[in-house]
Formats: sequence, structure tokens, C-alpha cells
Amino acid sequence: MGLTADEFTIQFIATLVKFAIVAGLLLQIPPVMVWVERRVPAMMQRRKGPNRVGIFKWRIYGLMQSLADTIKLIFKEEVVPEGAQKAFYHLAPVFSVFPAFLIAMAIPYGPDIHAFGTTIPLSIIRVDVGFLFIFAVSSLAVYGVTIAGWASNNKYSLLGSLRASAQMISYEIPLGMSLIPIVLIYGTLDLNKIVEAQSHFWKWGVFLSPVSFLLFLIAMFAETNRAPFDLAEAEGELVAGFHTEYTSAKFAAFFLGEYVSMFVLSCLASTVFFGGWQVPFFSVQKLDDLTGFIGVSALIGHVTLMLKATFFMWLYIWVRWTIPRFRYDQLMSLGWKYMIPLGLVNVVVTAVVIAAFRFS
Amino acid sequence: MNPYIPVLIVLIFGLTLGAILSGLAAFLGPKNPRPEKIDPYECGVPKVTGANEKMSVKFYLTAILFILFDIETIFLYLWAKAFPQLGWFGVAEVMVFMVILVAGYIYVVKRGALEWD
Amino acid sequence: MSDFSLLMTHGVFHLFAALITLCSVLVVMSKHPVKSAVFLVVDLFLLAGLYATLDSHFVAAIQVLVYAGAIVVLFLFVIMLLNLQPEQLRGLKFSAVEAGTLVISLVGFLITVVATFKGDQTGLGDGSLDPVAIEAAGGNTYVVAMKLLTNYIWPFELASVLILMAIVAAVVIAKKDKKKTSAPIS
Amino acid sequence: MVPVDFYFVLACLIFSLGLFGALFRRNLIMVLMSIELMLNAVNLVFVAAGRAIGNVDGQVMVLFVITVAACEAAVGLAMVIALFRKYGTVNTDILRLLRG
Repeated sequence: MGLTADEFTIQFIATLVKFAIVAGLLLQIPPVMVWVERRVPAMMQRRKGPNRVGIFKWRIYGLMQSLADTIKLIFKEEVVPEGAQKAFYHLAPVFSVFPAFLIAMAIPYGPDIHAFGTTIPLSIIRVDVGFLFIFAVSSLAVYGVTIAGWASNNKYSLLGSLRASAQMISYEIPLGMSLIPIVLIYGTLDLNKIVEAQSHFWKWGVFLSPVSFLLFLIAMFAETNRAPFDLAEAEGELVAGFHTEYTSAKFAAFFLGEYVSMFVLSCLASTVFFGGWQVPFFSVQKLDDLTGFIGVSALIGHVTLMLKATFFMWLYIWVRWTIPRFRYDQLMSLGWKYMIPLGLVNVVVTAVVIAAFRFS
Repeated sequence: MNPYIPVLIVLIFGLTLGAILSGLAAFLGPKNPRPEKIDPYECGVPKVTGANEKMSVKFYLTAILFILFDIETIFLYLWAKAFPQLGWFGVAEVMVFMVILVAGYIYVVKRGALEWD
Repeated sequence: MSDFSLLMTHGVFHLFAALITLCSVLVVMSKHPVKSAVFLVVDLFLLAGLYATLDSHFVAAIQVLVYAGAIVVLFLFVIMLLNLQPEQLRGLKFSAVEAGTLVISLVGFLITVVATFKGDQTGLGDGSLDPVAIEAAGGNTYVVAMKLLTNYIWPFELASVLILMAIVAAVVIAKKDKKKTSAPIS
Repeated sequence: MVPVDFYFVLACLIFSLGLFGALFRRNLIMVLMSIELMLNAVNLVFVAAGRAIGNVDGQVMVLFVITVAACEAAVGLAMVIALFRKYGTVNTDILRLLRG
């Protein structure tokens, strides 16, 4: 709409390039995170963790362990349990992977680039409904879990999947409600505009709406089925939850989906509450003019966002090794009896305060 | 450019990647299934009952309440988007909406539909 | 609008229409309820795509969020809860009322098709809702929100009453009394 | 753009399929799913017609239809569960015989 043919070509190529970069980044996350998730607890418990595997004589802290694991995983035998619903059994990993990739493309990874006579946004998907797109697509992730558990013909899988999906849908409401005050404050659903509105350090979402941040943080852990809410795959009781019967590359697919959605929620938390690609006390957009190179601002902004997201990824692991697992009834009553009322009160209070200031 | 062209590209990529990961194992890796191996894994104990035991109705009640609160959240998002223009009028409108739904919520809590015993 | 873009728009519509029809047939004809539910999800997702081509972004989003992400999950839960087995599709036996309704619906469908392709069209325009004007007014979501909260106040408030009644009804119907409850697995 | 009549034909097709399913299937859950299909056909008409006329009222209507659909699914499935608990089946043929 309203674009010349040249602009269309530039935008299309830019989309492909951005997509290739982000997809490449996302595919690196599970291997690195698997390594981090073994090294960090080792550090916390004063063990060494995996440190042997390396290339020739360079061990680089065992980073190649993940590569070895990946190769091993892919070449393992695939065991399809007897009595499984074959079609659904093979379909479930697909349902688990594609929503994660789709939502990852809606995050603004940096400030807009003004080049080639047009504006190139650094988020790949930018639709009118803003971050409702992320909620909409991530609500599809439930199917991967539900179908995987049901198709495996294993009662632990089924129970794990029902628990996991009930948990995911329960915490979708607090997750949605926690961001309503953000819309009230910044007046937009567009993530990029929300980031631009946080140009001043004290205007970050976490200062303007701390309760929202708390709700979002808790819901974020529960949405991804991570500790302390990892009841779906409570090792002691349910074997491994909904992916008990999955082996080889299909198992890897579930891991990919889980880690990518963790990363996306980390990025979303940094974007909405911690200024996204904004550097505190410094205007990133001016960097292009200061240095004379187009794209410096985008690069710095991108690195800033990645650092913030890395903090949240670290938090995931930190919390996992700090807080013990909840019971299922505690989990559900936390979600339904505390977080939803708190979310509603938060919305009402924010609205009344803003209205009192603006329309008095 | 239509904002849904990237959506289509990513969707196709995601589906392809999922399908590749799901189909990869069929080509790589050995295949020698034995009866013990393809038995559903229950910690080595032979299975007593089938997988499709009847499940607690709680899960269902959770799902039902989720739908209804989900719709409420969507209406709240619409209001939040129009909030700057509507002002106090919008706040009053949503207050009425919310009070009615909170009555339902209180009923659900009082009735014990959210108890997981 | 150029020829190429016109071709693309039509192509996208016809592709989606064909897929939606196919999925709808599969929803109705699948023996296994879970299969029907999965095809229903795909169907709803494709319909959301069609809404997106109609510049109804917000409707497309809630179509996925509520229909595909919530209502069909509920269907799946109930199917798993009741442990339904594939149903034996019976032959085409209808009662008189059912057959009559079916014939009427088919006749209505044929009339619509014939009317469309005879050129006797409804006379409605083809997309006078200008996307650029909507964009200038604050975007699709904003326009829908303003419409809902100014022109449709009463339906909006009544919707909350409807949801309240649904909550109460569902809990009353589905919740067992405490004493009858057999020990749940969870 | 695609003429609005095409959307009407598609909606009519989906509606007919949904009606067929609601009448033909004997599983109550399948009947409810077919009804969802019919409601979706209505939504499509609302959106397409609203766009053709040139206002967003059609889209607002879809919001209400979706609310109604959600409530219908919630209450309908609650009734299905209650029926199943009482009679042990969701087959409408058998339930009709049990009506007494």
C-alpha cells in the first residue's frame, strides 16, 4: 500500500535479511542455553560442570558439549510407542515449534533504520494489533503440548500435558492483564512505539507500573513451564511430562520451542518494562548522526536489547536453582485467586490515577 | 508492503522447520523396535491400565473459566486503546462491565470451583 | 492497483477459500473427534488470515486468540476428559425436519452461487473501507474500540451479563458436589 | 479487490457444511463444533459486508458473535459433561431413546 515498486523490493529484501539474521540467532539459543543450564548450576553448587568436550585441544569451557549433544540427539533411534496416534504423534512437534518462531519475529530488535530512501523497522512482523499478535499466536502453543501428551498413549504423558496446558491457559490471563496498564500508560499497542516512549530512564515501564512487572514476571515463568512452576515435567512424579515418549529430533523440537519462547518472553519483558533497545541516559537514535554511519544505532540498540534479554534468561536459571517447586493446587490458586484479582485492581488503579491526572 | 507478507514467510519457515525436525528421525538413526522398547514408558513397570483414564473435571472447569476471562481481557484491551479519548466516561463504562464480571468471579470462588483438592 | 497485485489478491483469496472449504469438510466428516478439532483449528487460523486480507486486523487477532486458542482447547479437553472413541458414521438417514432444513440450506446456497455468477450481484461496493483513512484515524484496533465503546455501549454491557450468566451456568452444571466426588487422579 | 459476493458464497458454503454436520453427526461434541463453524460463516459475512458498506460495525458485531460463541461453547460443553456423567454417552440417538 502506498509503496513504489522500488521501495517494495527494498522492504522485501530487508525482510528476508532480517528474518535470516533473527532465525539464525534463534536457532543458536537452545544449544547455548543447554550449556548455560549445566554450567551455571555447577557454578552455584561449586562443581565443574561439563568442561571436557572441545575442538582439538581448545576446550573453551566445554561449550562444544552442546554441539556433541545435538549431533547425538539427531542420530538417535526414534522410538514410537505402541498404540500411539501416529499422525498426531508426528504433528505435535510442528505445533510446538512454529508459534515460537512466529512470535519471535514481532519483537522490535532495534531502532528503525533510515536508509535507501525508506524506513526499515527492525521488527519483522509489525501489524496493527501490536503485541496482541504475540498473545494470539502464543496461545496456539497449547496444542503442541496437549496433542503430544494425548497421542503418546502414556498416562504420565497425558497427565503431564493436561497439567501443562491447564497451567498455560490459566496464566495467559494474568499475562494479558499485566500489560493492560502499559497500554493505558503509553496509549499504544505497538511495541516499537512503547520503546520510543521509554526514552527517558524514569519512564521505563518497571517504574511506572511495578505491579504489572511483578505479575508479568510470575506469569512469564508459568507460561514457559519453568521452575518453580515446572509441574508438567516434575521429574520425580511424571517422568518427563508430555514429552516422555519423544526421542531424537522430535525431543529436540520441543526443546527448541521451549527455549525460543523463553527468549521471546525475556525480550518482551525487556521491551515493555526495561526500555527495549534504549540505553539509559543516552539517546541511541542520535548515534547515526554522531558517527556518520547508518546502522550504528541499530547495532547498539540491538546489543542493548540482547543484554537485557540475557539478564532474564539468567534469571530463569537463577530462579530454577533457588526456589523449590510449587504444588499444583498452590500453582492454580496463585494464578486464579491472587494474580487475577491483583491484575484487575492494578488495571483499575492505573486507569483512575491516569484519568485523575489527565482529565481532572 | 502488506504487513502479513512477513507473517506468511515466517509461518512457512516455522512449519518447514517443525516438519524437518519431526521427519528427520525417520531418515537418520537406527531402527530396531522391540516389544519392550516400544512399550509406553512407565519406569519399567508393566502397564496396568490404558492411558486414557478419565481425567479430573477440574481441568475442564479451568478451561471454561479461561475462555470467559479471556474475552473479558480482550474487551479491556479495546478500552485501554480508546482510553485517552474516552476519559472518565470510558472508565465508568468499564467499571460497570468489571463489577458485573467480578460478581461472577466471586461466585466461582465461593462455590469452590477453583479449589484443587 | 496494478494487474499483478489484483492477481495476487484474487489468488490469495481463492487459495484460502479452497483450503477453508477443504478443512470444513474434514471437520464435519472426520471420524475421530480429535481430528475434527485439529482441522477446526486450522480452519479458524485460515479464516483469521482471510480477515487479515480484509484489513480487519483486530478481528483476525481475536479470532486466533479466542477461537483457536481458547474455545477449541476447551473442545479438546472435553474430548480427552470423556475419552471419546471414533464414531461410527451412520448412513444418510434424516428425519423429515432435518432433510427439509438441509434442502433449504442447499437451495439457498445454490441461489447465492447462481446470483453471483449470473452477474446479478448485490450491488455493494468492493472495499470502500479505505485502509489509508483508517490508518490516519488511529488504526483498525482504535477505530473498532471507539465504535464499540460509544455506539455499542448497551451491547457491550450486556455482553458482560452474558459472560456472567455463562460462568454461573457452567459452574452449576459441571461442578460435582463435594460428597459425590470420587478421588480425582490429579 | 475481491468482490464481496465471493465472500458470501464462501460463507454460505461453510454455513451449509456446518448445518450438515450439526444434523448428520450423532456425537454431541461434533454437533457443537459444527455450530462453531456456522457462527464463523456468519462472522465472515459480517466482516466482508461491513467492509463493502464502508464501516467497522461489522467488525464490532464479530466481537459480540465471538462472545456468544464462547458462552455457547462453555455452557454447551458443560451440559455435554453433565449428560455424559448421567447416561455415559454423548450419542444423540441413544440420548433420544433415554428421554423417556
